[in-house]
Amino acid sequence: MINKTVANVDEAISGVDSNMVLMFGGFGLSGIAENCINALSKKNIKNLTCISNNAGVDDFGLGLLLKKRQIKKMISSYVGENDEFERQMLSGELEVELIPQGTLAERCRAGGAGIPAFFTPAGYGTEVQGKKEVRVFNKKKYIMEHALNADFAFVKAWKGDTLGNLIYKGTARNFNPLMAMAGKITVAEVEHLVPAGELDLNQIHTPGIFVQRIFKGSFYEKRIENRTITKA
Amino acid sequence: MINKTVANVDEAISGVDSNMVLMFGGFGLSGIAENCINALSKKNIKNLTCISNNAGVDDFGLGLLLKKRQIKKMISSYVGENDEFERQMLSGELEVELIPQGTLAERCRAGGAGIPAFFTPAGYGTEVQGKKEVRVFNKKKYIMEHALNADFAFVKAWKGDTLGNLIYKGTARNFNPLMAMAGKITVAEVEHLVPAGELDLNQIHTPGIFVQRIFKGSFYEKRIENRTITKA
Amino acid sequence: MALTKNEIAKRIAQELVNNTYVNLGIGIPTLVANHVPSDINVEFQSENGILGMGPFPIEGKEDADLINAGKQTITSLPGAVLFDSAVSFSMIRGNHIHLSVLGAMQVAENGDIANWKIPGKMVKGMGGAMDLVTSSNNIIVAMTHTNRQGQSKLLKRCTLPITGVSCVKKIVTDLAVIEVTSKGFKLTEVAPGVSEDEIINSTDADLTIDKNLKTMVL
Amino acid sequence: MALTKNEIAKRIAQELVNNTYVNLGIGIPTLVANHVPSDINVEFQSENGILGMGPFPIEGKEDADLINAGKQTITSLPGAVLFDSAVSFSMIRGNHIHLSVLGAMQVAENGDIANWKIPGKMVKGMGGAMDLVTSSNNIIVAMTHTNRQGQSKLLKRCTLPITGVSCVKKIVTDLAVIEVTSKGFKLTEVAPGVSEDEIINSTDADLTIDKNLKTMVL
Repeated sequence: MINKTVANVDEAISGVDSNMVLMFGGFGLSGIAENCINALSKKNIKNLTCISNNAGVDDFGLGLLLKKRQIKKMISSYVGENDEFERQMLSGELEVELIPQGTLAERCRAGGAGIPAFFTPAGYGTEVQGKKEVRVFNKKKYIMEHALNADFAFVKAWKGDTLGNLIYKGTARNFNPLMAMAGKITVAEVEHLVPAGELDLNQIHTPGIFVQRIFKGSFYEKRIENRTITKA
Repeated sequence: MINKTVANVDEAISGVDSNMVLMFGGFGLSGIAENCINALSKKNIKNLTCISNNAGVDDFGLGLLLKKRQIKKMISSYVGENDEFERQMLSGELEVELIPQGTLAERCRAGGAGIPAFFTPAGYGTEVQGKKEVRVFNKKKYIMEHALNADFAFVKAWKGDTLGNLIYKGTARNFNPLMAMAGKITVAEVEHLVPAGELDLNQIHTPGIFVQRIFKGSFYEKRIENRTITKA
Repeated sequence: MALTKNEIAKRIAQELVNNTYVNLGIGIPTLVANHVPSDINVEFQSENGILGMGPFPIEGKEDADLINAGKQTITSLPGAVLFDSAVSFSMIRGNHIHLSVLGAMQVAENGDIANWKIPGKMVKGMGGAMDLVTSSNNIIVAMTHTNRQGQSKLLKRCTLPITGVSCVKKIVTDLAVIEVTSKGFKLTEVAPGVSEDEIINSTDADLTIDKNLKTMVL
Repeated sequence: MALTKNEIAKRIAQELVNNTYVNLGIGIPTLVANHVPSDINVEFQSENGILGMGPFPIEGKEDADLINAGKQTITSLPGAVLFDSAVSFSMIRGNHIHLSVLGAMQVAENGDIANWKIPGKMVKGMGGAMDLVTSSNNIIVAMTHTNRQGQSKLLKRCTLPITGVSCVKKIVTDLAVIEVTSKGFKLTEVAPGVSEDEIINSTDADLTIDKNLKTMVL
């Protein structure tokens, strides 16, 4: 049986180099590949293009790579709540491409699905439109968007098996299944790694074919960005 | 709580009329909406455009509608194994649009996802290309395909809840989740109907938002088209 | 007197239609969930991947793996369902979501909305707003009538970069309910104790006064 | 002597690469699964929605809800996964499937393939074949060298409507293994007991003879 297991995070990120395009799953701090991000922030690589819905916070998530100036360009939909990010962007040190969240999701899926381009209404008539092709279908205006792919995609799942099959938990699923499809090499870190055959084949969110490397993360801080409670 | 339950198949198919565009989930005879198809074949409607990967067999599945000449046009990827179909097609009584299976799946998904058109390599340079727009991305040639939608989509799931959330079984999933997205009115028939809240929210294949009507089918023949066994 | 944020949310809750799916944006819109009339069934979507969103958890039950688009910890209701971001925006772009309630920095009389960027000052990104405003058939804006500098947020033309073109159908502010029509803004309701003149003075665009102008009932 | 269908499948099984994902078409290609070398790990996809397809079930265990693209009852192996048709063809179009083995009615020397239609006679449809042939980096055709009328299925140009353009990389027939190169067909292996001349006579296109021409080892 095919076995995608790697021994540890270092093996998981081996081959990642400067100037590469990297994708990171997660929404805010939820469902991010904490182990991979930490290890990448310690690696001597720079000029990265990072595709991620958000950019972490100052001392967690992609904020760690920002602080070390490893990122040349961010492609995201929302980058608030990160002072260092704002500073680098306003000073021009960091290149930022902001795109609508649904467009980001669909572009990653398209990249994984062999669809080079598609039309979406999101962004029509706004700065996002830029020089993109505009087209009318059924009297509504759409812009053409291209697929996104990455040299490496880093995703985080709740459970995974040695074949790379993944199950996410809660809303930590978000962009992970889409970026898993779009990475030339997709690295999955999981909380629970089980032998192939232990997961119910009818309940797998990401088929293992999309995953090249898998390992059990050694820690999960799972920081909560905005703790809100109902008073009992 | 929103309740999509209808009492029976007659209520489920109410409003279906002549000249409408209908989608039917299923691959071969696996995962087809047996109860709805049977009831539609008894209804006085004709000139239907049916979108379905296959066209059933002579006395089962969409073959029932064909036999009664209710179908004006079929949009499918594979229509073998059906003598009546072949006869009507060759005599010109039935209009047939054959499209690649992946394109069919993607066009239905696009219809449900608000993507009016996309590019695919499938069919480039073949009869399928026809007058479709050709475009080169990364030195590869693609053709533009449009979204498909339907007045009614008929899907069949294994389990469903009163909110319309669906779980399929085995390879009976196939086109069902995609057509569920693309129907103006999506009718789901299920083997097991449970109250909302009984299904695991992390294991649902079709979110109930895509389903307008749901009911428990009163019978499932589940005919096997090609019984193959390994001799013990 | 001008409405509180909660009162704006309460007024918007009157717009909810039975058996529909609704997306609530960050800020005032989120509060709408607290005011759903008892005879109305709606399901709330959060675009990061849940339908059937419930209230905030009780203390100790917060789960980092269960948040809304505002990154707040939430709970799920019976019948809820989880999905990825591509499926989530399929619901949105595909018009399966019936109503979106969003905050805004500016709304123009043609229905343009600006709520994602102040050039040179604030660039947080549009998140899912551009998908939401181009997709739902019903876009309601919840906002204060004027900004902190006292400037009208209802304008002839947006001066900030827009989020979407001609998409807003209705605006509920702390002063009024205003419909966006083919002829521009139409004032349909005033907040209790707020005069027509105060609304006119706070609005940098023309207003048609509805012949059935009412005072809001909260 | 010409190979049997099973022998064609056995020869194709030698093309399997360790740790890869493979799609087998209907007919001879399906038989390849019976000849996987013991030191090779491959996962078989069936485009109707399963990866990790296993052998046919034993009698009494057939399940109408578990079939392959040929509508045959199948089983699943440990580690298998189920998915919908859009995800399935994402695997195919997205080049996640490494090898596709298909049957064909005709293959041209430029790699064109025809396997879905005989105008006026047989119109069953292309199924997933058009997606498969434009997508996988490695397309191998399994077929008899000639049709029932004795006509060559290897041609300068396909006369039947094609399924895909310049996509076939290799052809394994009952007589030979032939590679499709930028200069046309190259004969690399002959079936045991089959002469070069017999292959040349059965091929309606030019053939380059590989300087290392071998007899197939089965």
